[in-house]
Amino acid sequence: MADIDDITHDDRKQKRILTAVTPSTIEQHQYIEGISKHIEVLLHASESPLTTNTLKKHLSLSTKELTQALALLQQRLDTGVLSLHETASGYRLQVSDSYSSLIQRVFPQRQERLSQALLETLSVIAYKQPVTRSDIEHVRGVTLSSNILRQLFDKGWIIEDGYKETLGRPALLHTTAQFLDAFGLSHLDQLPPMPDMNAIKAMS
Amino acid sequence: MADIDDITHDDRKQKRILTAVTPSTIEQHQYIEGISKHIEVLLHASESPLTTNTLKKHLSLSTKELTQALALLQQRLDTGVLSLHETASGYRLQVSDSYSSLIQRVFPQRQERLSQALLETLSVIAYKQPVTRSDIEHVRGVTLSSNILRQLFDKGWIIEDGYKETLGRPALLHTTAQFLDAFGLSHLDQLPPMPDMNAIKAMS
Amino acid sequence: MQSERLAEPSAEVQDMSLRIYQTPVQHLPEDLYVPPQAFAIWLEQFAGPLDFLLYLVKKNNVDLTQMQILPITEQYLAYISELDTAHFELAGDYLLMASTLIAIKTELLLPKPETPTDERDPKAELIERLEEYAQIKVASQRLDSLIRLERDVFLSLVSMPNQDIMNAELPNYSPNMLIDSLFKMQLQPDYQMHSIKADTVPLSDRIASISRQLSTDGTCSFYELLDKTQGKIGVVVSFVAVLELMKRQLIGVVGSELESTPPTDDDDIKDNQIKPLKLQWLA
Repeated sequence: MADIDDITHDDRKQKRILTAVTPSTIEQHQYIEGISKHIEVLLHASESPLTTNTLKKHLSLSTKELTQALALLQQRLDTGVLSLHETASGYRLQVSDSYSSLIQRVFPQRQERLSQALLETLSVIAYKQPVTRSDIEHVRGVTLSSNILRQLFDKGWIIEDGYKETLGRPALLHTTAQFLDAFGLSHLDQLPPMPDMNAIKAMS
Repeated sequence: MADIDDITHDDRKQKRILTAVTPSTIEQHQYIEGISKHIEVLLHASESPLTTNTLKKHLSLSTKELTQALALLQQRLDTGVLSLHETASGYRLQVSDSYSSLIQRVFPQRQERLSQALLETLSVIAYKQPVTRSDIEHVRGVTLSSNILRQLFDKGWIIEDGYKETLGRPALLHTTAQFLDAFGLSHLDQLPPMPDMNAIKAMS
Repeated sequence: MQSERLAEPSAEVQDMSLRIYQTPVQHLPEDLYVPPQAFAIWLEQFAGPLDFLLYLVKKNNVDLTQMQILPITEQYLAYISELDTAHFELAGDYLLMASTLIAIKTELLLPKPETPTDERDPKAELIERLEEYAQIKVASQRLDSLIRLERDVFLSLVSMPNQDIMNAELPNYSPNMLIDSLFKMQLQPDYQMHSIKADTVPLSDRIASISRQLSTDGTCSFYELLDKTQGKIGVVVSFVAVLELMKRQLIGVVGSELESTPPTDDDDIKDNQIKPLKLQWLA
């Protein structure tokens, strides 16, 4: 164990000596490293992918700082199992594709099973779109877990589009074309007709 | 899937030969690093914390290998923003505490607030378990709303287990390991102590 | 963290001040007229009648053991009388407490019997309940001060590898899964039952699916409601599901017999065979 520690520390020391040409570059590097960690935190915490604009706004960054920090983040991630993935709706962290067979072997059920909580959330979005997070919580009567929203975003079944003009301007959620594909529908009109939920609730 | 297994087996065979001939710390280090990456992947992919036994079983590890790999994982994570956390039901990855305020600022919707009614109900179950619905109603002096119980079940913090042998055989409620996980406890006896009755009586 | 809290238990116990919209309130306006609606909103700040009683005890600045039940009772009843019937749901638990207090008050006003009875002293019982509640209330505050997942610390959310690589072909989901999930959400009992044994044909799934079919098609025969792939057990579970839905008055039986033309003399036994009953959506 001690051997391993030594190796890593030596490596790191060496790298610092190499890059440390002038003291100002060290400071600059540390500053960008700090930003890259903040970006990493936001990517780990966000339910939906984050656009460059969102990142710049939340962390008050210039385009140059963001580019540098993202490059540094990418570099740091290379030592682990995650990769920075850019999708049409922004950046997200995802487990590198090379580990997909390991995941499938250990958690074979992970891909097929859709939990009741996930289906309920998806149904509320599908039938009542556009909806906010709190609309979903209101209909389901329980707080919405970030993990469920994240899974729906990951599957590409929902997107954020626009804001509701109320307190806090919450984002509005919609279903996507990928959602229709996954459920074999060509148009939202083809969703099974919605029963009168209030009538059912009142009677049960 | 088969590929990975093969690779792992080959690696191990190779490692044994190498360590037998020349005890190479670099080879050893690479092998443990590979394991630590697999652990990281499984922790990211799992919906609940993973115990040491689960990890050992899925990755065919000895206790020593696991310990070394976990230490190496922790070390690698230290360069980023995540930390390896051991809870009542196993290991999980979470964003390091020092970044909590950043998350709370940027994603206020991720902060789950619990109502007084829910906290009181949960406390009655946690401190007096096993309890029935009417035990909770007696202590709180309020009819128990099904919404509160639903939230607690939905979060997986409570379960029904067994019946009280009285009229109607009401179900008995208990807290779960997930409850302990959520409140950072590893055992029920780590719950904050109940306030002293004398202090309560003197309260004015 | 824990030791820090233990160091000053008295401060914590005393910190039970009333808050209205996050603003601490020391006193209720004594002589001010509070409109019933506002009073209901004010009362909602309490977790129940015991919480409210505790507030009154604190307001009167008395020790729980030294508590004079009479003034507290009178104040309680005075406040509750303000509550109008529009807030009956909220009032229920408070009215129950009021009746307990009235019973205690009556007992206190009556001359004491010479011989002690076996019956429990209702005043002592109430004080005991208040103490027990106060204890749980403080315990819940301590529980809330623990470092909690998804409030103080956060799990990392990470996407899984590329879908196409994870599984060559996406499973096809039926859109009926969506509507069934909504039925399940509405039709579930008060709170979720956690059965240990996994049913091959879950009753809740059948209830949801039958509800969907009937609400869409109006009427169906029992046979038409069956899912052929579920086999014998499917028939049994479907039958139980139909009974359950009938019990909840969501569906009913229509006998084609009853609605057909009245029997004439020509009707003989041959024609009088029982026609299949149809199930109908009522909601």
